[in-house]
Amino acid sequence: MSTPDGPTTAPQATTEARSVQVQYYAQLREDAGRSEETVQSTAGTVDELFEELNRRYDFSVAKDDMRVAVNDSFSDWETSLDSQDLVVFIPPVAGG
Amino acid sequence: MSTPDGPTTAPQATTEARSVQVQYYAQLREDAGRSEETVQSTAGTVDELFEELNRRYDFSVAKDDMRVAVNDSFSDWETSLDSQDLVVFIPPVAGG
Amino acid sequence: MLFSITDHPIRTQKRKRDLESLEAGGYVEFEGRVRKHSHGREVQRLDYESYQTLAESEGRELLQEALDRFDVIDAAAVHRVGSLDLGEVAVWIGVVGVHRADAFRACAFCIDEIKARVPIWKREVYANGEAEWINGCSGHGSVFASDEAVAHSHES
Amino acid sequence: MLFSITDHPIRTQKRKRDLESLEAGGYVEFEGRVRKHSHGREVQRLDYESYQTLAESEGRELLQEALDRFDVIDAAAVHRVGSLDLGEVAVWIGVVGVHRADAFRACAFCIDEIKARVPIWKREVYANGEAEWINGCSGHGSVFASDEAVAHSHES
Repeated sequence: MSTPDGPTTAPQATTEARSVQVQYYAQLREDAGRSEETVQSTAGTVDELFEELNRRYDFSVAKDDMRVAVNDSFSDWETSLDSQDLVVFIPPVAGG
Repeated sequence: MSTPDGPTTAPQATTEARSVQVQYYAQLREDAGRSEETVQSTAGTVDELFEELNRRYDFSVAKDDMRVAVNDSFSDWETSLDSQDLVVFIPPVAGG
Repeated sequence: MLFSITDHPIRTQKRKRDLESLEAGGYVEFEGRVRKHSHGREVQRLDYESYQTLAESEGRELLQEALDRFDVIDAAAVHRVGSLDLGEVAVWIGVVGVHRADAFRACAFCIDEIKARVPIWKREVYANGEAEWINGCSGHGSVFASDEAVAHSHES
Repeated sequence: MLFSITDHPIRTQKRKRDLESLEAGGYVEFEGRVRKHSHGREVQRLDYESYQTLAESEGRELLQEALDRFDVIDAAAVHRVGSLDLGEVAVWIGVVGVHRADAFRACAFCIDEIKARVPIWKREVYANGEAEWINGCSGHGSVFASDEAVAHSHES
């Protein structure tokens, strides 16, 4: 399970990198230093994409406390990634 | 307990008649045909005053469903009447 | 903590502004309005009347009870009397609190209590020309049970 | 049944008028406002941001759930984003119903659900210059228990 070094050694990587959109909000935006980006990734699932980005940005919110949305709908961490997907990691909400 | 005829035969009448103010609201106002009046009564209690007026007007609301106020405060049916008291019989309320 | 009876349309925005507080995280408002149907009959208007002196003192007392019983900052209510058209506001209640749960509870408490004990009466005038005094509350009823669990009471 | 996110001050009076119905006997409103103190710290302002597309679809969904679950006529909500001063309205919710009990319940349900699941975030900026993102809800909480008794549900 532990592959601490480098984005190119991600587990279960497929041979082909996809281009996906990622948006960052609130604390994650501050952690990543940006509100959105296009990521070239070999991650097969949303979960793998998160781990890849977490290695890069060291997010200050734990994955267990977050939800994820794919293409503007709440989704599952095991959802497989398609090219051009929009992925948003959702830290605990605080409206109201 | 039954003295069906005439205000002059009210039970427990004292010898001296007092002058009290009575206000009527809602259904009781329609029953009495007036919104207030000064009543000369020998009734010793609010309850006796009600019975006296009920014989006169035949109110369409039962006493058990009503409350009574004396001098702008909710009161007891057994409250004794003083001269110049303001008495209001309060049918079931329906605000809101 | 203001309770009043008025024979003019209730200025709900002004009443609400009077309740503003920088400590308030939540505001809950209730309006009772004249609706077009009542127990299957078509209503044309409502006539309200009050025993004003007692209504106002009883109203102030129930607002004070709301402030004593719930963790809220302030509460106010106004009841209209006279002839009201469909859609008009018969009663307005506003409550501000630090947190929302008690503001909801206090507001529901106020309308329950107003209906149960404030000497105000209502006459429904129907579209067919008939009219009748509504035989309202002679006891207490409440929107919410008094012993229910309230979660998240420390958030607004 | 309108849910929207806005970066302008919420026009609560206009929103309320949009909800009027001659069948409505009760109107319940909730406003969440920026308060001066939060967990003992003095607040200078709040910054809200949302993931707008998902916030609006999730907001519409929870309003629909409120209409399905409670006997109410209509419900609407607006959430503000951007920088808010003390006393400003962050969220407004309005519900109209034939009777009051369900209108209260539906309104409380809406604010509970908004806080629990709509992707909106809040950053508190304190008087001392510090600021932090509020780690809000990751579960559900409710103002009222779902199984509590409701008396007088047939009066407005």
